[in-house]
Amino acid sequence: ETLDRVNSTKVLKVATNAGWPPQSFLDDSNQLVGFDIDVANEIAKRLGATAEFDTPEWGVMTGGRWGGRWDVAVGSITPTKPRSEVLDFAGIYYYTPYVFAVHKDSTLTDPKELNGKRIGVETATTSEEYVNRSLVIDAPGVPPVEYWLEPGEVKTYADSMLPFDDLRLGDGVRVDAVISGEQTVLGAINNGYPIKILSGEYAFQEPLAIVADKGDAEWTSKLGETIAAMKADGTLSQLTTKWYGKDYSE
Amino acid sequence: MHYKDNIDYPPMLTRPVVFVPLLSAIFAGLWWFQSGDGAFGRLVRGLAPVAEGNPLNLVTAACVTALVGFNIFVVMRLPLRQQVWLVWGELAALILLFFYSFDLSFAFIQRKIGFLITQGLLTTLYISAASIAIATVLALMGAIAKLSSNGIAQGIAHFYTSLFRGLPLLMQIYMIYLGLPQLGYVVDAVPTGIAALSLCYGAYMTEIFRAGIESIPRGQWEAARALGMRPVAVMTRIILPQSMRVIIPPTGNQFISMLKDSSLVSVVGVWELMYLARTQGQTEFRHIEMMVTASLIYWLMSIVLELLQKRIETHFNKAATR
Amino acid sequence: MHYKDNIDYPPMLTRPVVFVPLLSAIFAGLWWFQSGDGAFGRLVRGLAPVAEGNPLNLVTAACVTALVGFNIFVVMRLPLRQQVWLVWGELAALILLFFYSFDLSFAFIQRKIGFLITQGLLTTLYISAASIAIATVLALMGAIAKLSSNGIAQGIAHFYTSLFRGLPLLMQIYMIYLGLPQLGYVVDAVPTGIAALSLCYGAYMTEIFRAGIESIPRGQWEAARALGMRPVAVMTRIILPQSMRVIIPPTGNQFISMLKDSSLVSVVGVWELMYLARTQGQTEFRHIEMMVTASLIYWLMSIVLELLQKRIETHFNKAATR
Amino acid sequence: MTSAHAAAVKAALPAIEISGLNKWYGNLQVLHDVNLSVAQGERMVICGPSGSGKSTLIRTVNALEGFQDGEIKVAGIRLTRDQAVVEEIRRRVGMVFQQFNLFPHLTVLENCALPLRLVRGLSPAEARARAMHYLSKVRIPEQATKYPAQLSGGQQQRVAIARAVAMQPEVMLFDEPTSALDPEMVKEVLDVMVALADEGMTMAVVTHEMGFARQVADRVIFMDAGRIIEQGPPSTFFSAPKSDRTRAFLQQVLH
Amino acid sequence: MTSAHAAAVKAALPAIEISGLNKWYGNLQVLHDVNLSVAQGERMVICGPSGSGKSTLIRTVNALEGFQDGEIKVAGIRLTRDQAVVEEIRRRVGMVFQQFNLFPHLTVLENCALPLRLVRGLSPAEARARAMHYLSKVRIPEQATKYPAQLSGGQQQRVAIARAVAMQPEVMLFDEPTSALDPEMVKEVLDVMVALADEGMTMAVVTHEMGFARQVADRVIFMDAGRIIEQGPPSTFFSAPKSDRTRAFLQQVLH
Ligand SMILES: Nc1ncnc2c1ncn2[C@@H]1O[C@H](COP(=O)(O)OP(=O)(O)OP(=O)(O)O)[C@@H](O)[C@H]1O
Ligand SMILES: Nc1ncnc2c1ncn2[C@@H]1O[C@H](COP(=O)(O)OP(=O)(O)OP(=O)(O)O)[C@@H](O)[C@H]1O
Ligand SMILES: [Mg+2]
Ligand SMILES: [Mg+2]
Repeated sequence: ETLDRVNSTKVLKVATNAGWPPQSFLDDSNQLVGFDIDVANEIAKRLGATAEFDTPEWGVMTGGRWGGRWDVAVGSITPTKPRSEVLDFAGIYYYTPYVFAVHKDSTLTDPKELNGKRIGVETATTSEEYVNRSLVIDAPGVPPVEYWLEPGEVKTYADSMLPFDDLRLGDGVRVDAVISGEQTVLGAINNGYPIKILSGEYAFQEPLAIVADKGDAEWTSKLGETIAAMKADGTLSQLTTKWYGKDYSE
Repeated sequence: MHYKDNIDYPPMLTRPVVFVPLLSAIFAGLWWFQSGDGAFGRLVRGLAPVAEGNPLNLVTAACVTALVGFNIFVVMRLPLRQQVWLVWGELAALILLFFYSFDLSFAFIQRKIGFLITQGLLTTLYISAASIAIATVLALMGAIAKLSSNGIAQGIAHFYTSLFRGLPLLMQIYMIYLGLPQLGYVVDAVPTGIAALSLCYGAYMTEIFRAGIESIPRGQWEAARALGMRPVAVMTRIILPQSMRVIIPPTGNQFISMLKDSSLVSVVGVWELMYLARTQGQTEFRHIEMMVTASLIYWLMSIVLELLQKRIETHFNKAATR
Repeated sequence: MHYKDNIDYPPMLTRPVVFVPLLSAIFAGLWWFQSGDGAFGRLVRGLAPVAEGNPLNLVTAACVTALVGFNIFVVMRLPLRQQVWLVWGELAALILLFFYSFDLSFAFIQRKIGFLITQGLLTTLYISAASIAIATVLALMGAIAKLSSNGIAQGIAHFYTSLFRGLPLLMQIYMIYLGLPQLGYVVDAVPTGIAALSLCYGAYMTEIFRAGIESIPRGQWEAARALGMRPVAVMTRIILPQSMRVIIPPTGNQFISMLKDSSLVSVVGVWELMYLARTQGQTEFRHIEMMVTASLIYWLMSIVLELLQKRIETHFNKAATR
Repeated sequence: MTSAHAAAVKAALPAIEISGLNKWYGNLQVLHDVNLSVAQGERMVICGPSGSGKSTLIRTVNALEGFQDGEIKVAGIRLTRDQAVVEEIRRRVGMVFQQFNLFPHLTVLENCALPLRLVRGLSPAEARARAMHYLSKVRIPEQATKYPAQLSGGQQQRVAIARAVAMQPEVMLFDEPTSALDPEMVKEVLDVMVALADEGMTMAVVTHEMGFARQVADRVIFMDAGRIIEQGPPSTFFSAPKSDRTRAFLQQVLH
Repeated sequence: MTSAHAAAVKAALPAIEISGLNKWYGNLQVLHDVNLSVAQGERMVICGPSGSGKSTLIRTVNALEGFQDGEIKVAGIRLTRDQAVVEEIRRRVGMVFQQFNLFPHLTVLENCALPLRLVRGLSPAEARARAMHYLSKVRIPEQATKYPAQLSGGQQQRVAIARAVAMQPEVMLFDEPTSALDPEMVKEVLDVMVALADEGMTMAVVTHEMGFARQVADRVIFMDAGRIIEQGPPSTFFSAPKSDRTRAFLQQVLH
């Protein structure tokens, strides 16, 4: 049905975010731009339609039961087992490495030294599940997550910026380290936050998928084909390089 | 009726001028909005299979209208108190049915509700209760300062209500949690939450208390002062008890709304009810379940507050003026 | 003083019994909390370099205390109105200084503020104004229903206030935005927001209106009815105008708080002020800048509402009872 | 009482007819089997000790108080709890309250003019003119733009009288209309009332002004503890009271 | 007036001394150069037409109204805007208001007992006992547990009197204390007041009860338009009024 509608109206209704550089954000002329936006536009193009964007809250977007408001969500959503009960994952389109960020003055050099320290994470994200050892990624071809971290205390925030703000107060004032996506941490550093990434291995690699509402198998597989094609002809690799400076498509 | 008039108004809904247009409006509305495609339609189709299309809309509209009419007919035959409770109950049942229609996973709710209550509800209650107590004290001080003849006290009180009503509560939390450390004072999450909530609600309640105090006729103050009572005694024994009738309902509003605004302190990592509901729901993509559960818990809490409010109001109304 | 007493109370702060303990408390407090390490300390160190450690705390505390004392001394010499405004202004300056101390990037604010206002502020104002209007109508109907002798109307009104005060506003938005589609009716984001805000605030305001109406002595109703006036005329010409004195301050509260609660509609993707501030801030890790900017805009809006409230109050107070 | 007046009084239907009226507040019975008939154009004075039920009695006539038992008819209309009936009776019956019950948010002039506009359908200008006319009659035209809270007690009472009388009802109920007035003003206000009476208005006046009762009333009613103890024309009532209770009451009246 | 009483009146410091008092409401002058001295134990009656400034005058004595010009002394203490002075004067001066101003949220008994506890420091039992004593004096002990809204007008007025008198102040100001009372009750309340006067309490009574003025007052003051027009002992005041205005006023008094 969805496919028919997209074909007839030539409009692809996309749910995404507006505050996540470089995936999707408002540029200085207040237009939505970013990696997710480019991907969505590309998908629309390949379906012979134009993309129309809407920015519902994360919880609304990822809660399913869209009531036909959106055809697809291109919002860097991680495919996990419980999520697959309410949404259909059409395909993985890139991966994000997660890193440990510490204050500039921190004497720590190795992630392993974080055992017993206070770790800050944003609530209801894969980083929180990672520290709680409950992260189960439901995607083929992704290596299982290795858990070695034993945090002394986990501080959770219902806001993505607050962990960094607490870290910025000084080494060990409120937290010792923050787990977050590499791009987010680099963004913070670029904007003058006095923090650094602990070099060494990534905490884990997070696959990100394009999502459709549950129940329209034909549409999901059509989306899946489109993504596979975009991956195969290098479009995705080109787009990740454009926005992230690295090829995150593998 | 608050103002009894020694008139038995004919029950509105039994007058044809009222109920014919009312039921027609319901019927037309249902038809117009194609109720056949909605939940009512599905219900009707479930009960008596009908052909698709327009007739379904018609039948649905007719059924629902008839049901409403019959219900009014039955309710009107009861004494007043029972009418109120019955209508209340019917509507509550409808809402619960509405929630039920979301196709919720009760297993999931059952699994999580214990934690919601032991951790979330308790934190919410603890933070709200502390904030309510402090806010009331602040409000009383603020109101008296605003009505005083001391310019500095008035200035501070006006600034206080202006700032803390004007800034978003979230900003106040940030100011205390992130701003004070800039000045050299690090505050923990829970004290931050209580401080922000108290300051914010204290500002709102200052205005309520002020209006309540001002609503008492000047003669009361004069009589008490002329009898030789001290200003503080006049305030606490004569003016405030009388102004309670006016103060309590909007204060009840504030208490009820504080229950829910206390959820904002979760941004700094306090695990209160709403936060747990959201996170527990999000991790397993069951946030509708968790939202509904949390909402019902909030509703229960506010019903308790409402009943409390009613009792206190009755107490202060016992001598209502003639 | 609201209750004028024909007493010139000696200005509190010039009595030694008050100001000696007050200033001592400020001094002790500052010392105790090691103000030397904080912003004040930095300020003092900037002005006059002193040795590190305890003396700095002492000097800081002494300086600040002296400043406060001097300020009180100066302010007390002014007429009352000027006292109020001066104190207000000083405190506002302090708060702005506090915001300034966050080391904000004004270039960034300048770049974004235009869009915040043209898109965000307008949306916020539009949604709030629509909701305020609808909520007021709902509240009036609710209050009259609650005070009526009609059991069904009472039941519905009681249920309405109970449910919509009891459920978190977020849940109400979800119910309309996600729940109604389950029943077959898809509603857009902005109508959802307006509907939820109106219903929720209408419920709170119902209680305020009810209390206001009940606060008018029965004699007023009797006199108007005995003169032959119809119930509707009595309500609109006699009772409501008098109850405005009691209704306006808590209603002002609600309007001011609605400005900020309207930000909740951003969950369904409406780009109002707070949403834009948050997302714009996140994009460049300048969310403190955006929060402060948005907060100041909200504050300005509520100051406008406050002044409006004051004018309306003055209007209805012109005949204050003796 | 001129005999022509007396004849007119007899002729018509009674303006107020009360029979077998009983009223309780909780357990306290405040009206005991009251029977009373007031003829059209009659001037009736009700007196009696404080708390004897005088206010309660006249407040039942225009349905401001309910009652448990008995019957009241006003101009032949039986008072029920039906809305149309009550509205009709309230249009015909005016009342001056013991506590004045002025509208504090309206000026003196508006207090009088608003009901004229809303109930009698006068234009704003007509209403103001008629209001001013009656304010002049009670000697406070110069207070017209003040608010009730800015008036002295006696001035407030006069506004209350002007407001009720300006409605030109068939029946007027006065509840101690001169209590806050000085003797001089009492005289003037009573003169206004007499003028009304001469226009044929029926009046029931609760008052302690025995002078007024003696000079103007067609009939005096004495109440005690919720009962009508004695009634009669002032001539016989004052000179030859039948009951001991009345005699005791009248003896206490200071001169 | 017994001559012993008159001697006592003369002996002491004046209880109230008012000189050169002027008061305006906005542009309206309501008190014109009022000079008045009330001796200790004196019983003074103030009368005059409605709106002449009687209430305003006695309300200035215990600082309920401010004034722009002049001087007031109570028991030798000069009334200033100083807190201690005002509190002291209010402890010595009691007042019965024209509008009663009962506390609607307290029962009749509590209305009387609460100020006794808070101001006179009586124990709850003592306060209740004394309150009941004065409620009996005004003949409403049986209404003690009711709320003011449940009383008739006259009953409310008697509560107001009991409440003020129970405080046993040195000076009592009465503002039309019998306006809502029937003649019988007027007599009783006036008897209570006379008993107080005989105990040496100074009284200033605004009243239209010329009978009371004649029988009990040591002096009668006549006010008009904010001025004291005439004053004197009742004997000469009533029989030989000096000014035309007074004469006109007294002529209107109905008998
Ligand atoms: N707040 C006020 N503003 C303006 N004028 C006022 C105010 N209070 C009283 N007045 C005026 O002052 C005058 C004197 O009032 P006051 O109450 O002293 O009269 P009074 O002699 O007690 O009359 P009454 O016997 O009717 O009680 C009146 O003309 C009244 O209208
Ligand atoms: N709401 C009430 N509840 C209980 N008792 C009441 C109520 N209202 C009046 N009463 C009692 O009813 C009796 C009659 O009251 P009413 O006001 O009719 O007296 P009245 O004759 O008008 O007296 P007055 O001359 O003092 O005004 C009084 O004893 C009073 O205490
Ligand atoms: Mg009465
Ligand atoms: Mg007066």
